[in-house]
Amino acid sequence: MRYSGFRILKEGLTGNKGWRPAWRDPNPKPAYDFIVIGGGGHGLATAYYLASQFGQSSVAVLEKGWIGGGNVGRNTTIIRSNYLLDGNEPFYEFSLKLWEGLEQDTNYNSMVSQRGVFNLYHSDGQRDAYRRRGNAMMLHGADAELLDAEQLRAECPFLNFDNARFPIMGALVQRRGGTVRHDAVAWGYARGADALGVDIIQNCEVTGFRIQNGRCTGVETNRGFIAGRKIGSAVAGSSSRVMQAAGLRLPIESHVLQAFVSEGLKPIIPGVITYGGGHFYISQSDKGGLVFGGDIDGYNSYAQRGNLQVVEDVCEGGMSMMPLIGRARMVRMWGGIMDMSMDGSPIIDRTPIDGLYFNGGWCYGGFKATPASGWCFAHLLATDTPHETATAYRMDRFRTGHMIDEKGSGAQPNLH
Amino acid sequence: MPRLTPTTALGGTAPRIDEIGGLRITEIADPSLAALAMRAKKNAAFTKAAKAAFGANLPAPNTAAMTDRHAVIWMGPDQYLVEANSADASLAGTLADNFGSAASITDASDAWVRFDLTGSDNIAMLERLSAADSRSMTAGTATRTPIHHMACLILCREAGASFSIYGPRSSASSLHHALITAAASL
Amino acid sequence: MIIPHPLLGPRDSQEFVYLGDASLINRPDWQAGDAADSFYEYQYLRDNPAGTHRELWYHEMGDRSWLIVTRNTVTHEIISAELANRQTAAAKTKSSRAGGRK
Amino acid sequence: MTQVNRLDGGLIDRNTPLSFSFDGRQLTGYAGDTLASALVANGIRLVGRSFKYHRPRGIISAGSEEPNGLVELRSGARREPNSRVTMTELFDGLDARSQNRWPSLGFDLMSVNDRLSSFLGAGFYYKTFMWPKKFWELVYEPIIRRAAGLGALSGEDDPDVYDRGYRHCDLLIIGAGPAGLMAALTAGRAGAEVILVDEDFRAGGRLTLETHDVGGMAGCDWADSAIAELSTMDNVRIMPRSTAIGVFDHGIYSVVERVADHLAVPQPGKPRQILWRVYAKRALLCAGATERLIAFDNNDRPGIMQAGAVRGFVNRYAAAPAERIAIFTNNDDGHRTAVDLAAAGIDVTAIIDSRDEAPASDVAEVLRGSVVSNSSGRLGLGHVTVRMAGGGHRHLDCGALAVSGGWNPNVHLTCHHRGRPVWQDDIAAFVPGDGGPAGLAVAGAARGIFSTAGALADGQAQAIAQLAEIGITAAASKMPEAESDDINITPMWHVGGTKRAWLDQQNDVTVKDIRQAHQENFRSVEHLKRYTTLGMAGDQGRTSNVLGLSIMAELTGKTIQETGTTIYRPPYTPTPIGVFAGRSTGADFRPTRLPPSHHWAVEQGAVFVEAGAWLRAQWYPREGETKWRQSVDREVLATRQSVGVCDVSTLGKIDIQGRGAAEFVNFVYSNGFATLPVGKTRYGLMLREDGMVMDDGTTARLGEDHFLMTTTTANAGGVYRHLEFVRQCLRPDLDVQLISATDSWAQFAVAGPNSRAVLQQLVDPQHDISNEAFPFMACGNITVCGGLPARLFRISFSGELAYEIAVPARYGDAMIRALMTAGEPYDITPYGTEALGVMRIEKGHVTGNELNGTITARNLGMEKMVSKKKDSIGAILSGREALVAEDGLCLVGLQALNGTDVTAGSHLFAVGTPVDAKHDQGYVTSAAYSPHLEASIGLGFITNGAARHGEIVRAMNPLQGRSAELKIVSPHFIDPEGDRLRA
Repeated sequence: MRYSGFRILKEGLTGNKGWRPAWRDPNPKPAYDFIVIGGGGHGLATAYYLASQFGQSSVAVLEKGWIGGGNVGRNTTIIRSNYLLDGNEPFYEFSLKLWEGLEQDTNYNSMVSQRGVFNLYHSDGQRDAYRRRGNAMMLHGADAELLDAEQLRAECPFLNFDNARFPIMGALVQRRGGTVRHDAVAWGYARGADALGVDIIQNCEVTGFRIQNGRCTGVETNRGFIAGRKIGSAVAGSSSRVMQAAGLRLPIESHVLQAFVSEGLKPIIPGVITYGGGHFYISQSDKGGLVFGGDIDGYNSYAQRGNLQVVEDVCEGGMSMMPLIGRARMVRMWGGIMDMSMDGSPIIDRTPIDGLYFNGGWCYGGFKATPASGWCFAHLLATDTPHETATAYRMDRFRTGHMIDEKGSGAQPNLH
Repeated sequence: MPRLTPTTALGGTAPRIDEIGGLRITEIADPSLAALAMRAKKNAAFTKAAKAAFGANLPAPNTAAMTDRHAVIWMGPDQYLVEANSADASLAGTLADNFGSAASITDASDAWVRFDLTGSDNIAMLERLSAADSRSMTAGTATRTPIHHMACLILCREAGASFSIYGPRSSASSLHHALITAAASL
Repeated sequence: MIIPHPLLGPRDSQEFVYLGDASLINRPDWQAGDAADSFYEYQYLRDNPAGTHRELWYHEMGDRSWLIVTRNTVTHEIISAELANRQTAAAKTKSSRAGGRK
Repeated sequence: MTQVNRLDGGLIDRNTPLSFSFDGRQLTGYAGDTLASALVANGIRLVGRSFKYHRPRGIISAGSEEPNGLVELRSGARREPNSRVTMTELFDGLDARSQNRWPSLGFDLMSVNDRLSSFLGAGFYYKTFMWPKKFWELVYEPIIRRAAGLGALSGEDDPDVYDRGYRHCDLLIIGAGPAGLMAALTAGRAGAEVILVDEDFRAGGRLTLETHDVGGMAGCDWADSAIAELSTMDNVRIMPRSTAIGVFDHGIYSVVERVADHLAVPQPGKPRQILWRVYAKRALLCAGATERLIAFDNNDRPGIMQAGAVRGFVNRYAAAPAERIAIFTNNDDGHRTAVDLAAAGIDVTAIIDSRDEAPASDVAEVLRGSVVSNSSGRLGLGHVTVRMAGGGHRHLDCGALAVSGGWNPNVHLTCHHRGRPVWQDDIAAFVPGDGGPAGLAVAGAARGIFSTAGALADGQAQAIAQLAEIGITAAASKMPEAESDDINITPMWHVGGTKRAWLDQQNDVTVKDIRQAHQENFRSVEHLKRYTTLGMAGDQGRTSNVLGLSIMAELTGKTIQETGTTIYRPPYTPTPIGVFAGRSTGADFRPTRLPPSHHWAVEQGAVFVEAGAWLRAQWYPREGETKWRQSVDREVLATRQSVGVCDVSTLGKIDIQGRGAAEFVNFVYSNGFATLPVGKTRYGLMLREDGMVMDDGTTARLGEDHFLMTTTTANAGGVYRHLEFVRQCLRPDLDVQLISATDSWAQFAVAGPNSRAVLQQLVDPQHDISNEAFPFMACGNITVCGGLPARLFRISFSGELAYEIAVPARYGDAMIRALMTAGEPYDITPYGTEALGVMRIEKGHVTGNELNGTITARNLGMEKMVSKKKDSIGAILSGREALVAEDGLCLVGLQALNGTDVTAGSHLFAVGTPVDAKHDQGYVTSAAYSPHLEASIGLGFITNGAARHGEIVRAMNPLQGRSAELKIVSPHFIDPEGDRLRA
């Protein structure tokens, strides 16, 4: 069923009786060519591109709960490609380009809104670092602008220019950055993949791998064994748990990242704004809620909830950056499990086990990566070679010293 | 050659005193302090020297040993902050003599700013500043705790009535601001 | 969270700085033949369990102790907290008795 | 001025009339009113518009769950959008306006959406607005955004302040209804430290809204007497106007106290609200229950309310929602409303009871087995249609409909750790399940014990049980007598119909939306919520979720328990962002550290810069200097030509003592320190274990067992933590003691050819600081100005002959003045961080710009400083293949040619190569104008840089449309041989 304004009109006039399920709920088949573990954004995107770009029809997505229930459904919806390092920037720019055509591609309005991403700077040193980053972005073909304080004030007059502990001196801006309706990304990919014959199997938890002679031949699940020619894990947040079943230890820790939303308010914030003097970023959803967040809590956690001190820290940053939000009321805080890698960058690679592939370590940048992650993982699964924009995301890079450390924080995941 | 005149941590020549509501916040101009740390495997000598120097046993965690001449404050495992009750520029030197090779001594007189807090509302004020349970503190309770992101020390001198707040000397102005703001917000 | 400090009693975790897995106290032998591998594993690979986790917390705003806290990463329940240096010293004695690490 | 619906009685103070305005209408209420009750008393039913369809909205509750009665409160910078009228205490001069309507509440053009509702069902926006591609940002989204949102922020900075507070207790009791009060009495009498919080301004919970007796007196009087007794106990703290909004790990509760929301403006200096962090050994949730509505066609008309709220307005506030009120119920509680209304003289039209076995009523006709199937009326209820038991319909005239669909225990806080509630059939509601937060028990209606007697007894029993767990014995006391009626519910979720029946009135989610979600396979509760927005309103579904779940359960053929719930998250009620920030905002966001010369620098008119936590002098402008470069150039030249002075107290200083101090320092630095002689200082390079440079600085050996390490200003805290990690976790075998000495010392760099001459005037004569006696890198304890203990270091960041002199911090102010006086003959010049930066670039010293966490010693050209002969942090991993590659980045000096400038953040390219990422060879880290060389210079990293001195490269800065031609040179622009240092 193709979605369109005409379809809405037609259904509306006939009692909305004709809407079909956005995806089927099939029972698992005994075997597939490709099994993608994890029905989150990355897993669903992987399946979608396996089908749409690599012509694969025997594909299953196994989801232990409900699709889109992981980080794709609990993030702050930001997309951008404002990265510094060669290992990252082409990948995220590829992703941004895919976002720009996603809705037409999947026939699903995920409200890709390129309202701009502003990263504030507060010192000469920060400005110099942003200049280096902005230049790197442009050298990779992305867009970037460096605003001084007066230029920034013209666009965001509500920022605290006059009484800040760390003065707001300007911003690095990416106009093509913005936000996307997060749940719709999962649903759009799921619907698109389903239409191309992918089996999306919910409430199907992988409990183990069948590995024979160094080769993975399938997965054990709570719904029985399912054989697969190639098996890819895309379960960020649970990567260590799942891969442990295959006997692998990862350069990853799981941490909680909290996010917050206010009641619906009339439009007041233009794009995405990130504070450089503390831990705070904010945007306003189309529904009017202020969506904001800050840093991870900082301790290993699988709890999907955080603690008060980070809530306070985030709001301190917010009030310091833009005191006009003081009387806006927060209605909800929540947490997601982040796959924090040892250099802050992801892994899309084969594992030492034949037939088993890994996609994870997204830290808290996974949402914006969804399309490219899916595409590149599909590329790897289908061709056994990395996509040209994801060649640096090797699992062995820590052994060889090829870290991709945007922040320069070193091997401490909670600092990335 | 000029003689140098000290300033207080707040930068004045005389200590600052604020009276707000039922509270009195007094900057202590020139505390005499020394950091005292036991050297490894010197427990016996250290304990003995402490007894001789202070006339009291070393304090347990969360407490200070209060004597006529000193307050010996537990700061960390085998680490103490010694406060002389009256100005004593030679405190660190004297302790070094007393403890010999049993301890590492560092003059800490200039590491801290100290504010004394007296009055009826001090519990109400402290509970706006610190997570420490000031309501249950007895004389000689000493707790290191953050106040407005500053690493501070609260020493109870008289339960519910008299407290000293130590903070990093370079942050004296911010700490003072936090104290008088809290006092005014009660 | 509240960390049950072995010396100071319950203290708000806000006073602490978190480092990570307590295995970081087991620094490999720099002279061993496989030092490059063992340092790589020491520095980069983690068990990252969903469940009981031994981890390092530093009492930055308190007594500057490093603690090893045993905590459940799913429920956040804390099972124990000990001074890290006692643990380290004990581990070192043990490993030297066992003839050192390989 | 007439309060048309005001009755006699109630808990309001008729001696204190209060005037207020709503949408510009001047109205009057009384002290003790909420804005909701005052509006009801004034006969105002229409208070807002819904989110999507802009349907007229009226108040449905009397409590914090209110989804509809949202207004913009106050004006100017204090405007508060989405304020719940039920939680707003009336004060004199209160100004409220309806929101989300244009041009007026009564005539809202956006209500055209309501006519188009067939096309605006669940998730319609996911299916359209995709063509043409550009139109989303240009056309569709701006329209949607303008239409969305409810109230508007003022756009001005919040003028109020917020506080934080911390309290400890044995037992935190959340809710001062019958269960909470009885628990507090029990625990208080036992001597436990008790904190009792309640979101209302008057204690009693439902008792304030009911008429039945407790202990032989009116329920509200019993509540007052309980509060009176509790107020005499030092161990009990009562916090009215305080909402427990969240449960965090290990017994940490956040409680928001609304200190001044019942005043027009907070008192000067005092907070509007306080965020209390309560550390509770045990807690008892006595949060009561929320009445739910029943879905039927057009059940969202203003005037259709919770039955308990209707009688609450009548009983507590003497405010009648209407003259004629019908009741629609599926349980006995609805009948209680009828009794109270009749007692207040209100005409109860009928009791429509869906149960065939409904009890009789003395006060009104009971329509058994009947349901309300529709409503009508413009902008408010006029009639309801009743579908009678035997078929057929009846139309009833009524201005309000009191609906009781049963009660949902307020389990929310028990779910804050992701515990799930469980379904209890006899009350047809979710009650707390296992997996709630440790230490949190539940009592009374919050766990489904709805009668007053039951709640009182449970409050006591739970308090005793909780205290027993922490070793406090509390005695049971005689229970006051109270009603103990069952509610006898027969579930009835929705009345079938052909129109829309509302579930979530704020977000406009109807039964049809649930059906459509089911049809499109959004069947999991989380999909349902996200697709339809059910339960995503400000009440987090308190008034809507169970209804929605029951309908999904019907559609899927599952039970409600199997269908499950979404997760309640903090905060329990919407909470201003400001209160979470407390006082840590604006200039007080973080504390400021001031170096010892700060006050003196202020006198000099210095310009200051934030350097991490510190505020440092950036430069010292002199009269006639209009551009910063003039000042900085002058400061640099003066220092290089004669002498300059700079406060460097901000550098981290760590005192390291012990028999193992030398081995310790040798372990944490990559270069050797074991052999450093006493009285000498050495540059140290500190690596992280991954081989990257962590920090650098000079470390002095003051004694055999005594070192003083300096760190960069930015890394002082991190390095200290690292050293403690090494001391306690890696090398507990060493005898080492650490203490931070950063704040203890005022330290000044005195630099330039005349620095010795200046210092010699201050250093006591017994200390020889001549070049011979005190050569480059010497250090020592000395005295100055007649016996003041000081430390002197012969170290130089500027590249000149230089010293750093340290005195106890309290003498810092005097010392800078003494230095300035002593330096007068040499025209001594104070310099700030900018000149410091220029001189360190000229000398090729690296700082945070270069040490960005991805740089190895090898990148700095210092690979020889990573000793392979000893064990040190970072040595092993710095040898990984990618980190020792021949074509790695290498620190170089850069000098601009042809009138161009070096710009930090530019990328470096070989001449003749394309400007793209593939040919990127490095980047500029630091740049400065060197007045000494009269050239724009900088530092940077470029591949294979050491071998490229002399090569000309291009520095590209496309971000700002600039490029430059740079010559690669040695990073040591000044005195590469170090002759000046040693002069």
